[in-house]
Amino acid sequence: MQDAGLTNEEIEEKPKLNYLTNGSTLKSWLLTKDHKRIALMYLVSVSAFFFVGGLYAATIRLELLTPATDLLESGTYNKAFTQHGILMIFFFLIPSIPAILGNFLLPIMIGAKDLALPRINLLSLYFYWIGGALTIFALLQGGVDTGWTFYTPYSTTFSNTFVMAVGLGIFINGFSSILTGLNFIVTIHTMRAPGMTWFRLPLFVWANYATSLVMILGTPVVAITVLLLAIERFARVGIFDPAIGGDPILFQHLFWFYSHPAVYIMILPGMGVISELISNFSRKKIFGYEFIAFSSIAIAVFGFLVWGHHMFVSGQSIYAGLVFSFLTMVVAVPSAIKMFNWTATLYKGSIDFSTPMLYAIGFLGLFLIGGLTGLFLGSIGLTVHLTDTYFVVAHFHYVMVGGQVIAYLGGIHYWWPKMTGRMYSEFWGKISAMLVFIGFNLTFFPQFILGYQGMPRRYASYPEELQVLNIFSTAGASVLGVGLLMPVVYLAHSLIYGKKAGDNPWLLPGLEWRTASPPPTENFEKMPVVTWEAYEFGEENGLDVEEARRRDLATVR
Amino acid sequence: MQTNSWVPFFPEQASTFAWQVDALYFYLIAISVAFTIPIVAAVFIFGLRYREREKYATPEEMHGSIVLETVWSIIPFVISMTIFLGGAIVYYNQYRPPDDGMNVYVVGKQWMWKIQHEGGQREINELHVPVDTNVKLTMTTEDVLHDFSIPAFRTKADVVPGRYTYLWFNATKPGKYHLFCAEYCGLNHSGMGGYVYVMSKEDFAAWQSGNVSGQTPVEQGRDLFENKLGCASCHAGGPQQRGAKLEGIFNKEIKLVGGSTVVADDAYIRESILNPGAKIVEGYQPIMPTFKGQVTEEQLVALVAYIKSLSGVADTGGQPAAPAATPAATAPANSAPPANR
Amino acid sequence: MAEHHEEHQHEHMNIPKYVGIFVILVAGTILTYVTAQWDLDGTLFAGANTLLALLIAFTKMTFVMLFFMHVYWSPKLIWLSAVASFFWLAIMFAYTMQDYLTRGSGVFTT
Amino acid sequence: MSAHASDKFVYHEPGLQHQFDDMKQQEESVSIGMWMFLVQEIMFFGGLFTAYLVFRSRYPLAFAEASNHLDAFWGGLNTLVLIVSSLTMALTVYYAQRGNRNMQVIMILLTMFFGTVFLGVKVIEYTDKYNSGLVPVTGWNKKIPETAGTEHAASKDPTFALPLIETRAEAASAADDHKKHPNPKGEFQWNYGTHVVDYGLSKEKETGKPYLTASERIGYFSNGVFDPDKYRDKIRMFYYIYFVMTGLHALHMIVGLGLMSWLLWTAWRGYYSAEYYAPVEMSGLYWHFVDIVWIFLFPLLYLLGRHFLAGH
Ligand code: HEA
Ligand code: HEA
Ligand code: HEC
Ligand code: CUA
Ligand SMILES: [Cu+2]
Repeated sequence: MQDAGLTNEEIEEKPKLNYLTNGSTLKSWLLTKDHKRIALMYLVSVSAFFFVGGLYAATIRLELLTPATDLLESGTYNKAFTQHGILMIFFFLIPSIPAILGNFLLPIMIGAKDLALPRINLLSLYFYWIGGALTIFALLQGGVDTGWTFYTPYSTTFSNTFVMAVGLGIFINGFSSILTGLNFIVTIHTMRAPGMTWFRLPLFVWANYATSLVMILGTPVVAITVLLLAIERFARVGIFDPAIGGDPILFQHLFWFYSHPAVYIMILPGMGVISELISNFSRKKIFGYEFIAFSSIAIAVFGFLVWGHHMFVSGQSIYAGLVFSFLTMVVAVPSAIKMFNWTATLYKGSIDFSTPMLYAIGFLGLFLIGGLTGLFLGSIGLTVHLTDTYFVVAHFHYVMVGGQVIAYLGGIHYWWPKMTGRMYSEFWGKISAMLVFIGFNLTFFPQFILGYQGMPRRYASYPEELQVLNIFSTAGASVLGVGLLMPVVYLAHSLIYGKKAGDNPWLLPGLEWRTASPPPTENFEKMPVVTWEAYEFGEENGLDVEEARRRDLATVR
Repeated sequence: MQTNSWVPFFPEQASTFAWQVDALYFYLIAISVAFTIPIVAAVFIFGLRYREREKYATPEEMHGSIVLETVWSIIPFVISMTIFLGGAIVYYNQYRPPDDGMNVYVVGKQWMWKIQHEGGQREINELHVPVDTNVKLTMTTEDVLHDFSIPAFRTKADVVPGRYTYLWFNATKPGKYHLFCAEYCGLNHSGMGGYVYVMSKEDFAAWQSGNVSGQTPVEQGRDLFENKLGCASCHAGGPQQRGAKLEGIFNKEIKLVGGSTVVADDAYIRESILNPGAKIVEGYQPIMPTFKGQVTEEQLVALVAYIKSLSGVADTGGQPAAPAATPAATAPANSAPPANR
Repeated sequence: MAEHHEEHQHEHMNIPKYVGIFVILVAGTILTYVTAQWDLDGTLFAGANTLLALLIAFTKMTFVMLFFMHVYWSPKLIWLSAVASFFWLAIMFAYTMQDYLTRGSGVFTT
Repeated sequence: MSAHASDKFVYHEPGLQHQFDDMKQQEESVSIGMWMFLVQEIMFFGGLFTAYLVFRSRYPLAFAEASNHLDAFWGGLNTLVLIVSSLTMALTVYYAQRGNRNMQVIMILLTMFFGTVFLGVKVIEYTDKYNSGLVPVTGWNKKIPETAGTEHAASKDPTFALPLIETRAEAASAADDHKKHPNPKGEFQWNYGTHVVDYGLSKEKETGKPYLTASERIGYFSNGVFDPDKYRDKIRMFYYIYFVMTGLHALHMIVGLGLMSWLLWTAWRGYYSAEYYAPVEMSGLYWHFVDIVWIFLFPLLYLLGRHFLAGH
């Protein structure tokens, strides 16, 4: 099914129906059961949320340019970071890679016609939309100011904002996440093509499997927790209210029981993408496949044992703090294994520094810093000083933006030709990758220093001596903003003017590269039978190198 | 956060366990560097050395190595255990309160710290302590979670409604250090802070004895307003407050219910306190109780002085209050005059 | 993909067996009720009543899961997910309680 | 479902969806999917059980007291009702496996009947709580005007006198009691005295050893004196948890009944055969799960501290 050797014109000559052209009515999109269309609709909505969240980030940074509260009043500022956090986490980062790239690629990668439960998949998209709409509605009504963590009793009794509506939005959105996870697990268990054994699965699939475990085991807990929060707020009675003998810290336990594992929902898919990129762009089998696969599962499982590290100074028992600190150290080890394996994969490879690979390299550096500063925070004696300062803010932006967002961008670029059939501009891709990397570091590295100096997070105004570093940070954010806006432009541009990509522009062995770009609705012309290992670049994989070289000569110039 | 530290952008060490936390910090930085440099170097070197020479080349195959995998699982594990141990030891020191030492009681409240010493001295958003003395704080809050944080001492603890939490430190260096609220607590979270004054033992003794009458009228008024008379329960300035906003009203025209206006001068403020029903501000309910008979003349002077200071007007005897440039940030905390000793 | 499938599971269960399970469940309910009247907390140890009640409930649940829900004849994956979900519950209980049980004093209510 | 692609896949069994190769794959997928959903449900209720666990261990006596005023008769009856419905549900699957349409329909109807009985009993119980002022939300209880103390108002009061062994007398006296307690704003009421704590305190005196937990000592007492208001707060907390747990459970029952109605319709139309009965089986799994939740709720909510009543 390769189109190697075909020129643009030749490809044009034989218009086959693909998933994009197969039906063009609104209904054919809104009621589709095609995982690829659903993924595309996710792509559009998730990106929209990202840019709204990014706008909040921009206002946050502008306000912090000066120590006083001159751009925003503190009430407005509080809403800005709360809404930034909520939109970015629940409506952007958690669905980003699983719901877009996972949805699109997972069935193709394992050689299935669709996810096992396509209607559930569509339902999950609708949950996402309903939850999102409710949240946006609440934001338009006046927003919410509790911080994305909704700590009680501020959120139950004191805040005068739209906590219940947003809580309900997150509750509904939670079911979107649960259903996606459920679907992935079922699909990976039952829908693999003949010959696609567990240890031939691409690591992206393993990563999504691990992510799905967390989604199923964790998300319901946060759902019930925000529900309890909403009921308590509504009924003016409950279990979190210390005035009647309740315990505000129980809320934190329940919240972090989900929200710590959720940070692995936010990084595991990214790690999966990076495994794909590193291996494929070095044209080499990944180093220690099994270790990477199992470390994903280990992260997902052990991730459930460490939530108390967000509560070191919250008033939980000292003994519990020590236990959680210990386990936090343990959970760092699987990430370390991945780090080393990725680096080792580069050794003696044939490394192609295309745009996706630039992002992957960026990920290695940024996630390294983010993860290592996680160790700072996990070390209980040090966290007492660092918690609730900008050190934490910098840590989680390094792992979330430097990790998952970068991986997401890398993945989008990598699979863009598959999803749309068009190639984006490599030149602008590289420029924007550089801008993102530089802007990102300029924004968030100074925040580590600010944090160690003691600047508390969620502060609308801060002491004057801290201004210098904040100016750096804001400057960096504008570079970052520009870097992030550029892909929107050149990717959109490529949809119409982009070069036709061909089925396998990079000549890679994965199943997704063995069908048309864009793929047909049923994914494959005929059911594939897998006879090769993952990342098999040897003779066995049946890729024709000579053919591809000829194709390049014909199309590039 | 003071400037006289030995590394740029480094907070001052001013308590007995500051150096321990810093040592841990540098240990972790060392580990981070020790991992970052080889990894980044490897990525660079491999990147240059094995850069694609020929498109679609197929480099020779390589499989994982159990030995390597094991080694690089065990090394991080061992190192992370040292990090845990270091952290645990420091933490133990931070949270094991000493048996002796002076007790201070702290009550957090949206958005101020109310502090009471054993000797009865009260302070708001300020904490005066002697140097080289164990100080143990017993803390709680009237409303939401707060967090008492002193970066120069490298310590903090959440303050939880419905129970006491504790914090202790032993300050090593006289000076003035930031005090922050580090747990988000609503509107004025970033204004909920002040300073910790570490004084030599003699100065502290003097402060203790002299503090009783040491308040300026503005300070005294603020104390009345915020604590003794509870004006702040309605007038703290949040959006959900029942009472009118008092920042910046002095000498301004106030719209009253019924359409008339009045200029908010001393007399008006005084009348508002003694006979609040007389003139009702537009947009509010006539719920303010009268304080006639509850406040002495002296206190009235202080109250009026304080309310004027909220508009940036200095009054008799007080230091000039900070100009109220940004209304939202004019929590009393920010305009707190530094202690005179 | 799991080899085993419950295509022929109707050979495993018949109406008398179903009714038998049902009787066990009813008996369990009555037993729970009766034992709840005994003061085990006072005579044995604090929490003994609850422990017994939970043991019975657990047994009842096991019967429902194994036979009414056919877990007994189901593939390994189903066993695994049934067990795992309780394991995760246990994690949540245990790690939350380790805080509450070791927190010490300091609590008061206003 | 895209029609154009079907020509590549020769034969479609009825009920087979396009993404699957054969029925076996489809059934396996649906069954794993259902189980994953149940795992999710377990964690969902798990959050509530954690909350219950924490406060139950903090305020055991208040919880026992509160629980004693739930009616174990109705709770027990409902447990039995659910177990019967579980049996009929299991039999539904049994008959579906044998392609016996008539018995299938009958069993579904029976299941639905028992499900409805369960909900009916819940309505009775909730109404009782409403009348006795035990709903923890202010304003959601029966509003009893100040004049309720008079003969006339009391006789009109439709309080359910709960017919159960030990509690019966007490419920009756409680009903009398609360007639004397007007509740014009519909607030949470606690007019029943404090005998469980009294029991605990007497036990303490008797043995000289502490009986109350530290949290209880703080939670029920002000300055060393028993404070009924504070005690009432804990009881209110129990009722909050009770309503959230049983409310969510009832919601699941309602969803289950919806599922059953759909099953009834399809079974009636003869959709299921010995070859294809997965939807029946899956609905069964859901129904049994909801039953299991109740198996735990019954002892945890209704039966704790029963022995205080028995020994009383
Ligand atoms: C994608 C999201 C993500 C990820 C992956 C992580 C990963 C980690 N996080 Fe992070 N974290 C957040 C998102 C994330 N975090 C967020 C959002 C918050 C704040 C929430 C809020 O309060 O608003 C937070 C807060 C947070 C805290 C609480 C801070 C506080 O509020 O006081 C802690 C404390 O332990 C912590 C620790 C860790 C650790 C140990 C890891 C580990 O998993 C990291 C593992 C990786 C490595 C260790 C790097 C690679 C390893 C090597 C190169 C080898 C060397 C390793 C060793 C020697 C062990 N994080
Ligand atoms: C996925 C998660 C995610 C992502 C992607 C981001 C992205 C960014 N965040 Fe985010 N952030 C959080 C999650 C995330 N954040 C969370 C959870 C919190 C905690 C909230 C809480 O405390 O409750 C937080 C808090 C937080 C703070 C701390 C606020 C405080 O505590 O007071 C700051 C401050 O600098 C900040 C900045 C940024 C910046 C500059 C970006 C940038 O990366 C964003 C870049 C994107 C754009 C800029 C948008 C694209 C460009 C445009 C729309 C054009 C217009 C913009 C310009 C011209 C500049 N964030
Ligand atoms: C129960 C709430 C409440 C308390 C307590 C309270 N106030 Fe007020 N106050 C109000 C309300 C409501 C208004 C606006 C209506 C009015 O003018 O009476 C007001 C108005 C005022 C005004 C006029 C404001 C203007 O904008 O013109 C002043 C001055 C004032 N209060 C001072 C005080 C002082 C000083 C105290 C404490 C000694 C105090 N208040 C205590 C509720 C309160
Ligand atoms: Cu008080 Cu933040
Ligand atoms: Cu965490």
